[in-house]
Amino acid sequence: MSSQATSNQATPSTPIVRLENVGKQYGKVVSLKNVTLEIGSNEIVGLIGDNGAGKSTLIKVLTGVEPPSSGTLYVRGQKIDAASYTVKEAHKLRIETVYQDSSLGEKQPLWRNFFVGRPLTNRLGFIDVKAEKRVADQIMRSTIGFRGVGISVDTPVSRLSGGERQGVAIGRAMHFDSDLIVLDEPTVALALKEVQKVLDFIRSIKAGGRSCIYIEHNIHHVHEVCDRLVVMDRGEVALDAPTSSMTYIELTDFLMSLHSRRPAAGASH
Amino acid sequence: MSSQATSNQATPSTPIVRLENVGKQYGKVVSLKNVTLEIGSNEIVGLIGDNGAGKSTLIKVLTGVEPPSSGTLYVRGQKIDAASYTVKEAHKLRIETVYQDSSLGEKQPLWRNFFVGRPLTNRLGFIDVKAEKRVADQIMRSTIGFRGVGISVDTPVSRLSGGERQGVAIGRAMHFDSDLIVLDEPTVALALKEVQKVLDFIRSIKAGGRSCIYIEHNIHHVHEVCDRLVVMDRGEVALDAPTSSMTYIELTDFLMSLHSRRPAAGASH
Amino acid sequence: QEAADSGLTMYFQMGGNPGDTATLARELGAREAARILKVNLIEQHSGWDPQKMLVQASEALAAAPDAIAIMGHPGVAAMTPFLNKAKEEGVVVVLTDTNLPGTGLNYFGADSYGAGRNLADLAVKDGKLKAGDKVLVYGAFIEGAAGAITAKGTVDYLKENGLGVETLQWTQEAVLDPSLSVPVLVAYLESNPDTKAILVPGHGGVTAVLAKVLKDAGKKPGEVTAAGFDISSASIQGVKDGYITAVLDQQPYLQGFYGVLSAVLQKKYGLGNTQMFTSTGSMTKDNVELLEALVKTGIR
Amino acid sequence: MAHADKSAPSNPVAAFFKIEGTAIALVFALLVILFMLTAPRAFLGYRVYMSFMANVPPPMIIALGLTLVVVAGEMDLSFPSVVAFASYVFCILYQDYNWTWLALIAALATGTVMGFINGLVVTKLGIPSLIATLAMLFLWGGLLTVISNGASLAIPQIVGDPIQVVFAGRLGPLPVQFFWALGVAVLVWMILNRHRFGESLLFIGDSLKVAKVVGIPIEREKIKLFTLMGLLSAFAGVLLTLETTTYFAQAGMGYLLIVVAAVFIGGTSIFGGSGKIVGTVFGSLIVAIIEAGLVASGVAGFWTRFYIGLVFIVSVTMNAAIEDPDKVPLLKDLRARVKRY
Amino acid sequence: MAHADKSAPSNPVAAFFKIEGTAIALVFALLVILFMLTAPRAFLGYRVYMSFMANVPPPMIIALGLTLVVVAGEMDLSFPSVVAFASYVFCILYQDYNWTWLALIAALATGTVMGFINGLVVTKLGIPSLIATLAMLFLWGGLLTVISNGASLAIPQIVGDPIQVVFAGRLGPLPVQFFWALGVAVLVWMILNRHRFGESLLFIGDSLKVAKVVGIPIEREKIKLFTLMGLLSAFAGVLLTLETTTYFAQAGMGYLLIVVAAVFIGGTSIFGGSGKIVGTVFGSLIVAIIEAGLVASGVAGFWTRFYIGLVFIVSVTMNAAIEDPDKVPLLKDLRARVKRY
Ligand SMILES: Nc1ncnc2c1ncn2[C@@H]1O[C@H](COP(=O)(O)OP(=O)(O)OP(=O)(O)O)[C@@H](O)[C@H]1O
Ligand SMILES: Nc1ncnc2c1ncn2[C@@H]1O[C@H](COP(=O)(O)OP(=O)(O)OP(=O)(O)O)[C@@H](O)[C@H]1O
Ligand SMILES: [Mg+2]
Ligand SMILES: [Mg+2]
Repeated sequence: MSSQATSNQATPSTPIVRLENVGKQYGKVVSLKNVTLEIGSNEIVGLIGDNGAGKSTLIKVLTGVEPPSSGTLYVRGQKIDAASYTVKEAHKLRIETVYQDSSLGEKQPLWRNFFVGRPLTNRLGFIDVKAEKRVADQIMRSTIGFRGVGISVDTPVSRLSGGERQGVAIGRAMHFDSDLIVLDEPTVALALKEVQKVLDFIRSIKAGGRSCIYIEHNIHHVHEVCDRLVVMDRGEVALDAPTSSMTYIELTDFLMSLHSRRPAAGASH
Repeated sequence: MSSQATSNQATPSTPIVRLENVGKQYGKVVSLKNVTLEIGSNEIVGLIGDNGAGKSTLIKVLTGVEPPSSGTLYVRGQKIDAASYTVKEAHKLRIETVYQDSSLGEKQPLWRNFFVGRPLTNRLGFIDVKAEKRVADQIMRSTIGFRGVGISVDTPVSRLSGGERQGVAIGRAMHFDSDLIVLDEPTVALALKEVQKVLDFIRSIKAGGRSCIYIEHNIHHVHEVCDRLVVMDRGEVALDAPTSSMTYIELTDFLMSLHSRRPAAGASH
Repeated sequence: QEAADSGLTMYFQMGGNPGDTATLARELGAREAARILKVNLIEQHSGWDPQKMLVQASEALAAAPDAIAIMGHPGVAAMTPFLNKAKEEGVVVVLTDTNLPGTGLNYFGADSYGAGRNLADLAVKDGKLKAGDKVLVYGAFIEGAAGAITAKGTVDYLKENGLGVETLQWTQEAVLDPSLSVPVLVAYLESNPDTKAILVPGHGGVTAVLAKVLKDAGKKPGEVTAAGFDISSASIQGVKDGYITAVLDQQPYLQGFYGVLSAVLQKKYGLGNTQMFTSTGSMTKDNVELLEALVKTGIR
Repeated sequence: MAHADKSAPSNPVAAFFKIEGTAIALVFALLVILFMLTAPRAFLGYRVYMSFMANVPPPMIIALGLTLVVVAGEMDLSFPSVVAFASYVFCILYQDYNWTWLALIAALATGTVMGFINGLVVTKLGIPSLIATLAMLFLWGGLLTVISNGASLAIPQIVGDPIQVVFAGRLGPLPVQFFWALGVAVLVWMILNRHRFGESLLFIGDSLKVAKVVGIPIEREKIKLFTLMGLLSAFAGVLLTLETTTYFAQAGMGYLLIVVAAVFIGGTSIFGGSGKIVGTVFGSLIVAIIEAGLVASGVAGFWTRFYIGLVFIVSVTMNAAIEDPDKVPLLKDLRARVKRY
Repeated sequence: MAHADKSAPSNPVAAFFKIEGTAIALVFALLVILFMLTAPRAFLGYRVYMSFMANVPPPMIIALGLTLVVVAGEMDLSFPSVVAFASYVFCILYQDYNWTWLALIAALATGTVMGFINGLVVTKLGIPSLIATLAMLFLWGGLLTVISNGASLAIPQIVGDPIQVVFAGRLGPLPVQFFWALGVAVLVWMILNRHRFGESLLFIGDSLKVAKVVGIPIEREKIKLFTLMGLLSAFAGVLLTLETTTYFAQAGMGYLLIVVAAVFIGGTSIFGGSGKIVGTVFGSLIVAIIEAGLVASGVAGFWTRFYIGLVFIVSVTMNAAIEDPDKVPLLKDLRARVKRY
């Protein structure tokens, strides 16, 4: 089904990441099936599809949260050893992610959540708390959403509203400037103005010559900012095409028609 | 600031719920300030506002999750004792809620999550597991989103995708047919088609003569299905008006202008 | 010669935990006898829990051995059903450490009650205590607990002789880690400066820290009489330094050794109804040097 | 929507071991077989098993109660004192006042009230249950020594009394109390898996926030939970007394580590939100059999504790590995590596 | 965006008790004052305090380590055996081979290796740490008996040796080991609150899922954690040996409940994700002082244990109430009711 079955290692700039026949199985459940996909440099790829289509799973495999059950992963042309590939490794390879499920420590203050995994430390590993707080405060006030007096960088995450949490996660991604930024439904729970900021951020990624994978159910937004669209359906890539090849209406129709074209295989269980 | 300062107990049909000067404070943080609001019978009220405006807090007070710090709560004209008001109480008063933070037990199977708090039991309190599974399965397949073979009613919630979880929460609200249904960002994480189903559901609430509070950041959706709009800003009600009194554009402009009109009070802390 | 080729199987209740101070010598004695007499020795440990002693006795019986050595902590009433069954099945039962009066079983151990009295007697004589002097007895006063009978003996003797007795129940934690009792006893001595003696009926570890207690409480050697049980390296030092007046010894090695021996003799030749108090001796300044060597080997 | 993989072999053996308790039952069976080989004299006879069946019920019943407590994300360390208290009340009323069934009721009531008070301390004072019940262990234990003056009691005359026959008699060679314990196990299983109370516990243990939001009366359910735990501990205390016909002041203290071990060897997660009743039943049996088995196998005295530890670790690991090899990271790594090369 | 309420009185007393450890320090101070009143002879003198300072360090150091373990949502019950093992290694090397500083290093290394192995068992076999370390408690304990042949050792000759002076000597009347314990407390505080390792532990205890997703090497950090716990337990064992100049086979076993109590009285949550180092320091002191205080106050024999339980409950409740009265549901209800009527 994937439209990119042939390898294109011949292209001048090697893609940032490349998945080759990646499958992921949880026990009996197959979440990804033979996915081949690559993200080139300086492109914004929209990843869309039904609930449970496997989008988040794909991201998890890509960023080292879950090992794939089969297939291979390349980052900048280098084959990655699945056994030793972790989120830390992905960070080193300059891949930054905002996950769909909360990735914030509920009981920890905001500033820790901002820098966890990559704290500002001295040579002995002691954290420069002041610097971390300062930077976190700056980002939170200047970019995503905290203007009020109720919240400070010392507030534990459990006390934040849904949107405020999402703001922290995105602020983090904005700060650690990376080559590939993966956003899994980043605008969820955000108010109008903040959503605009996220879209602006995505545009700035493009402008900065970096790449982004953007997962979103709001087709409108996707169509607005993405260069390329990848539609997932039941663990497979159903479409992989440049945004310019489809109008918003065509895309919507394609998505709506997906299941009538491909009836659910064997609902009996 | 609230446009409903005067009591309107004189109206022929008593409102389903009425908040009077309700305040809510978490330590030093004031999340709600003197909120007076009522929800009449058979109306769909859209609750909008910035991140951290206090929408979810309002819902929590209304549905017995958190006691208010001050003010009074009436359900169908009856004053409610804050000390003994709980979610169970709210259920009895026929108020049903989909909360913004997950309200699903991660390790529990889907069918338990569906009926928890209100299981189908015999006189001794033993649960009719078969009946619960059957009903849960039916709802999940016929209304919100499970068509695949990967998931059954025995699947624990921790294995569901983000959208699938939201589906369970909404399915639950659909099943326990109540007089007032409160939806706190119900379309979050849902795919295109499922969002439509939620909007249809809200319309069916109206058609069925019941009421609904609908919190949503997508102004488009709110404007589409709501009878009345309530805008919250920093814990207060900034606007309470019928939808018909404002166009979509006017509403957006109003929201955008909120903060320039009311500069953040004392950012120093 | 015949007895040496016994080939008997014997379950043996050793008491606390494998290798702990109050248990070790009994284990070594029993093993030594088992080696000589070719007995298949099976060791049980109860952590001094009378409940567990009962359970283990019934488990031992279930395995149908030739002989079983038990301890008397659970008391006659609780042990009777077991004893009856053992008799029915012709299993030899031997008692060590704590007696079950009236059962007529082979018994090897101290006369616990008498040993307690003995301790008090030694303390009174060596410490030159007079009627009216305040004496602290730090021990077990809960029936069925290890050392309870001994403690009773000590208290009774002191009362009979008109001394002022104060009792202090030791905690489970202090029994395991005697250093925990140091601040408690120091606090007691500070609060009761008129205390003339501290007696510890039945615990080697606590006896061993007595010197430390007195030092921490600012007492000079001999200022407060201290006496206890079970010779150990530390209590030897205490005696040498003059802090500890006397240490009684139960010679549990003998309990183990004779326990096995008597079982063999009874099984083979029907020689029963032996009762033996394994020691009435004590360690004082006079014989401390002599005992020191033996202690290091774990035999005393 | 995900697919069920048609090609994945739906292994019937693997499926069998997904049934609650089958894996741990296998571990137990292997252990028994091992001891049959190493200590045939004891383990090929039936009497050793009768001895277990007589002595396992009290700790097993407590462990069943504790499983529910752990499911709710709580702990109870006060049970030894409750066991002793109930045992004392039963003994003294039987001995001094000739009560029989009433003594039983009084003992159970005592435990129930103690559990209820534990529940109040945990919920009303908001003290975490681990430290609260540790404190109550001391408090109740101290109170009991004061009341009983540290004395032990013996009631040998109770043998043959109907109450003793019903609760601790013998059906042929079979100790009746074992059937009571199994009865409690069935009941507790039903409560956890089929009753609304059990469902409340599952959600409370899963997440307090969720439990609150779905309308579970958390405080009340927790009080009920500790009360039930008190009742079960008291019942265990009475069974213990009926079997040994004695009350010891330290009764129950020896159960502390054993019961905790039984629950967790049974596979119940310490993090709450799920519990394995069948696992606890076999966990109790495993804990009981290990020491006796090692001793009977002639393991030299000093080594016993070492092997107990080892068998614990092997049992828990095997239980997990039989259910799903991927639960054991070592095996998972190995499998992944084998697959790769 | 929420407002900070201008009218809310920013109570300086309340603010003071929000500082880590002030509330529990107050509880401790109240306890000392109480005992000064009930047992003036003992508690107005300095000797009792010197005795505490000499004997508290070992359990306090273990409790500090255990606090880190609990922060990470884990448990370690194997420390008594590690204490004993280190104590044995130190004693035997000192006595038989005349090692001094090397004996110290060997003892610490032993504990470190034991902790490392505990960590491997927990992470590689995936056994929940509570049951894994309970098993290791037996396993290590058994191994030690085998190796030591059960003997106890005494090294009175060590008094005056530089190593004894440095670790367990007296500065005037002040026991040096207390300063070592305080040093460890500072170090552990720094690790937890200022070091990246501590941050990892906080997130691991908060949510394993989150820890994984933010790139914390969970397995490695856990192994480091148990290794550190082993090292600290071993250090405690050496201090104990230097103070008592003896080794007993059961050394450390008495610390099991005490150390657990100290950590939780200190206010560290059993649910992981946060820990109070200062709380643990005072928790250890409170646990140590209670019994001595009661005994010196002349509390009659069997009541001691009852009061220990009671003081535990009162301390924990007071600690919570001083920090924030709303943490105690009973007080919260009362306040709400008073407000209403
Ligand atoms: N840990 C797991 N165990 C078992 N099944 C899982 C697990 N995680 C995900 N799945 C299943 O894999 C499928 C894909 O899930 P995934 O989260 O990738 O979907 P998604 O495309 O991100 O959906 P959504 O838009 O709802 O977030 C789902 O059907 C889900 O039930
Ligand atoms: N438990 C709590 N403790 C302290 N502050 C809280 C707590 N819950 C909420 N708040 C604060 O109250 C304010 C209002 O939160 P609320 O969740 O009601 O916002 P919201 O309008 O639902 O926002 P969003 O659109 O982001 O969901 C926020 O600033 C939040 O930080
Ligand atoms: Mg997703
Ligand atoms: Mg909200």
